[in-house]
Amino acid sequence: MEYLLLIISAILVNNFVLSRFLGICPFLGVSKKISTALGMSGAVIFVIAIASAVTWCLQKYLLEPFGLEKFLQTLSFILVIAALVQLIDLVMKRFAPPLHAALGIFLPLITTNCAVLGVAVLNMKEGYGFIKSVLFGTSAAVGFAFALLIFTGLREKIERADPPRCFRGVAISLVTAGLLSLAFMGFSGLVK
Amino acid sequence: MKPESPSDLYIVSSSPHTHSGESVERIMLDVLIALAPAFLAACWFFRLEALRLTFVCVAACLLTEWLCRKAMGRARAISDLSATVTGVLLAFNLPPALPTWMAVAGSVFSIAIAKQVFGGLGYNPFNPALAGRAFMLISFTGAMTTWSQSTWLQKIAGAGADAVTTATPLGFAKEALKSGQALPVFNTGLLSDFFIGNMNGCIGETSALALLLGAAYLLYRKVITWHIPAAYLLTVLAYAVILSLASPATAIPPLFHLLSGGLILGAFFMATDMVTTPVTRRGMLIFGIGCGIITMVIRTVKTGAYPEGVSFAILIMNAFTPLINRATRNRVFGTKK
Amino acid sequence: MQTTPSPFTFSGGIHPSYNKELCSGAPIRELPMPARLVVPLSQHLGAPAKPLVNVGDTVKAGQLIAEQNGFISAPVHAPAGGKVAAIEETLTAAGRTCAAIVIEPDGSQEWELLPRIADWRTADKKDLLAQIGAAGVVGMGGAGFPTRIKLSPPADKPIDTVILNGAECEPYLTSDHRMMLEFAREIRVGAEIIRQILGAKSLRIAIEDNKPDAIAAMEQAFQGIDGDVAVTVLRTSYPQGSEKQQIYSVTGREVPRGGLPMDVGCVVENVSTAYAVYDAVANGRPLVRRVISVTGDAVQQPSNLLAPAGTLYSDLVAACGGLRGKPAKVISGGPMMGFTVSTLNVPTGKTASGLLLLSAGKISSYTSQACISCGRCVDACPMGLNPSELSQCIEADDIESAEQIALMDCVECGCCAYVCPAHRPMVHHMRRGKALVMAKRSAAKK
Amino acid sequence: MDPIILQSTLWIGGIGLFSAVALAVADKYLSIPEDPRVGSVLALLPGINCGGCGYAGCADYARGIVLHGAEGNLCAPGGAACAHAIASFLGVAPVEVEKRTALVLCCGDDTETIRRSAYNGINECAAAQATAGGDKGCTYGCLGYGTCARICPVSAITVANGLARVDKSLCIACGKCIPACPRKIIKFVPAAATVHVLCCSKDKGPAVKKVCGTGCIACRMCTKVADGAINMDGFLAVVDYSKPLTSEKPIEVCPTHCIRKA
Repeated sequence: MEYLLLIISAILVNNFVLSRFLGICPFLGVSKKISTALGMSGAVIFVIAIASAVTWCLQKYLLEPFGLEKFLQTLSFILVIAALVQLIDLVMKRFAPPLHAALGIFLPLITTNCAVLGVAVLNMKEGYGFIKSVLFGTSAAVGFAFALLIFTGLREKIERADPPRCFRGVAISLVTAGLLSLAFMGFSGLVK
Repeated sequence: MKPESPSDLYIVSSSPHTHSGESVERIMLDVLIALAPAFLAACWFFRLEALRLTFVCVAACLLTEWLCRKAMGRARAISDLSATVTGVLLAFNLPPALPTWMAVAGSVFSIAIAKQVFGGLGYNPFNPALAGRAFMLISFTGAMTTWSQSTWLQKIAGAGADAVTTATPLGFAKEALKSGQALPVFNTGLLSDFFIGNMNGCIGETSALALLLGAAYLLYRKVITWHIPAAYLLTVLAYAVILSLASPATAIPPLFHLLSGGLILGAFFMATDMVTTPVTRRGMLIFGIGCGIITMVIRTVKTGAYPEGVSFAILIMNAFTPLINRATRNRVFGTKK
Repeated sequence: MQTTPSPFTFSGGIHPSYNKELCSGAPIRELPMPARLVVPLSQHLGAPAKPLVNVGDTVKAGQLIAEQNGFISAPVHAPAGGKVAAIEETLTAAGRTCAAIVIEPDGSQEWELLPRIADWRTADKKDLLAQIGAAGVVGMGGAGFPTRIKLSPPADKPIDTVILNGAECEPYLTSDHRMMLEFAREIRVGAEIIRQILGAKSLRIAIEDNKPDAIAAMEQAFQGIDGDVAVTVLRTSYPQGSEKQQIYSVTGREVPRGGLPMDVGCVVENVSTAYAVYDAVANGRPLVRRVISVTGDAVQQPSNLLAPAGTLYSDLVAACGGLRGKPAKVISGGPMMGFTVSTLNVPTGKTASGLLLLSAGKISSYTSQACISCGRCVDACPMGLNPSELSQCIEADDIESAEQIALMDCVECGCCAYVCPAHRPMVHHMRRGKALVMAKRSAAKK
Repeated sequence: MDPIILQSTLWIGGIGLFSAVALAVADKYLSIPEDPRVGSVLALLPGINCGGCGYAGCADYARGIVLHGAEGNLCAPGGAACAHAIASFLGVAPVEVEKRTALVLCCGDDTETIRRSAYNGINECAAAQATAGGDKGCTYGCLGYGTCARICPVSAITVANGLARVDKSLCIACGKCIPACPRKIIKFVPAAATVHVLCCSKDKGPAVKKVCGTGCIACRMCTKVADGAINMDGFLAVVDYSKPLTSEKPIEVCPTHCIRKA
């Protein structure tokens, strides 16, 4: 039950994009087509799940024993995540070139996706154990994918809309994201 | 020098050359006609407050629409009556004592942000009236949840219940749920009060009777189909029945769920807004079921911030509409069954 | 021989006001020979015919004046005896230009006919097909596909059912209706010839239930016929006359996507085509004239006229007592799928079943309003498409997405535009989208 | 030194070194080589992805040049400078490019021409053309619904008064407008040429006069003063751009003013 609540909380109530406002860059960047959104979602879930595990180990077995977690956490997390994304980039380029071509520059963007670092840091802050960390990370990523997918659907609709010139492009996307976030306020308080 | 042109030119266009005669204006007019009974009921129960809010919202919506179109340099807008419908629906979703300026702010948000920035009617992904209400609920939480005195609670809570008489039935139920108190008994007399509309709530949502009259008209005129309202109401009913079977002591009676809050108004008038809901019959059913589940989750989960979830449920399902449309395409003739 | 209601009903469709009473009671009248016939060389689907006569030649009625040019093509014959006055470009009803042979009839009644095949029951299939081809018979329901080709499907596509299309689901038009009433016996013979050529087991005569007199006439005409023959009464609903929908209504079979009726063992022929087949085989007369309904509220006396191919629309209108008031739209064909023309100076052809003149009060105009996603077009589309989404994709020049959601399956029946409360030019969008897809495909081929 | 600083440095350095080695190993076994020249050529292209060269964007064209031996002078926006740069990079002799511009060969705007029907449909030329052959009285001239203007990547085409015009100074000669025009009246002309016959009507004079006040009526006046640079193609005067024509005489003699400077 506790795990279930954790999952629901991460996906719906405290959605990374819609209520924590993390990972906005890929959220706006890769939401033009369902196919690329799905690819990005897969990549993010994969990266975050692995990053949660790796950063947890890093924290527990390297930083904490040596008392470095206070000031080296962010630095080392970023370093590890960056290396990890590069690795995935290479693997994808080799084994899934169409996906790699579709994700284009957005794959390296995961490196700087604050959602990844956010998950890692939140895991430590909440003091989750290994399983919980990975679970939370994965659900947060699923929440990101969920929001990304909904938003892509909307985005396809508003791509065909006819906003005034000054609102075209990113502006109207941000307005839509805001309204989406407004709608998801309805879930507030359901789970802590 | 320009040659002389023939005196009368034939119109050339693509086929077909005949039309059913339906128009957007007519659809909006039908919605307004269908909202009339609820408006009369609102005027009866809330007197001048209902008149004031409806007038203010409609006027503000029309003015905003006109200004937006003007600013964008685009033609025709207010004559399609869609802004009027938005104004009426928004007003119907407001508590009676709400200050005028807040109603104006909500109307401006509805029309300007939720509709015209997308290019106007047809392009908006979210129901403008509901987006406006959600915006107000979050911005003016206090005012949006302050209800005038009503006698309905005294019937169940006794004369000494002054402290809680300023709540909607759902708000009351949620408080009871949170504090773990047993719910008072809802007798049939009370439910008939609910049905007629003699309870606290937003001005247009209280009278199920008047709303159902209007809904019948919309169904008769084929402006809406039964799919979304039926799926929505039946899901709520089923959810409520399951809850009351699971824990008979604390659950709210299913009929109470159906008749209280904005459910009837939402199911027939907001969840059926054409622009923001799916186009296929199967999609409509999914939409209705989704609305029902989200509504009940928001209403019945103890820790939830809001006692009523209709607006949020429909807004959230609005967001799913493009995906539902995509997932429920009809089978193309000549492809595998 | 029996009469049965159609066992199946296609999904979607609409019920427009039919207005058939304007001329359904008007018997077929032969048009007085016009002073000038502009005979287009492209009255069929496929390559235009190649002219065989020169300006100044004298031709007899029925004489071959332009020969079939390629496999998918059809010959053109002189509709009347007279002098070839010119060979020039003309505007066709469909809005294209094509070469036409202008004949000035001299009033001679002498016909140059093909040799008759009186004993067609014993005749060889090849000879019958050759006769039909030589007579220039094409599908008279609208598309004008050469009948010769339609009646010779490849051996691996056996035909078990011939459907005689007498649905005439287009509002206003009554030419097929009158044909069924006045030429029932001839249509029966034509149908029997078609059945014999195809070796089909079953023959169905499909008629909408709003034409009880035509049903009765066909029942009577087909009395005593051998084999599995039935009049199938269709529910009145547009587009029952559309090939794919009709096959489904009659047999319950769905023509596969991108396929042809022969893929499900069916051939659909219009009743007027059956008459033309009869005329070609039994009388040796090539297809040079047809019945055309001249109707609408902007013509004095709506009529069904037997007019030679190449008659100008202005002559047809004159034969109906002229215009009544000012027509806002002149439509070649019916109101659902017909083409508007910009002038009455346009010739008829083998496929034109109607000329519709409507005043401003009877037509609707299109707007550029946004789609309000009411979903009525989705319910109305007989092909199961989502016209709302399609039109929006095309409007946004997103042709790729439109193609993905089955744009090319659209049959342009017009149901979506008919029901659209925003008065969007749906069919126009579809046509534009299809043209763009075709352009893209042919570019990709290169 | 505070041991913590040393420790931190070592740790971060260690993690970095480990990652670096892992990545290097992965790169060795996983990466796919790409011809580095593609990137270099891509850098020489303008990068506006107009597709005028016939390839799907600049990157595709760069690949075409390097890997499939495509000509280096296909980029119209880049012009001669770009062609030279690519040629010198690849070490081949540059192929000369003549600067061209698109031109709408029609000058019959709404004040000069009539319509033959009242068009009610989508605001797009091909769609209008497909509806009863277009609503313009002249069956050759510009319909004025602006399909070319919408497709132009640099907004060099504007439609005013029912007639499209190309702004020579903006045109990058990408050629997108040419197939977009359903009446095929947009053509490439040398950018240096100044005198043009702005009419495409092959109809005889009287037929032209019935629908347009400024169409070519085949009077042949221009051919007499153009030193062979204007010839008749049936009933239409056509400029032969391979011959020099700088004299403005044809403009002066044309009675319907369809020969204009552009």
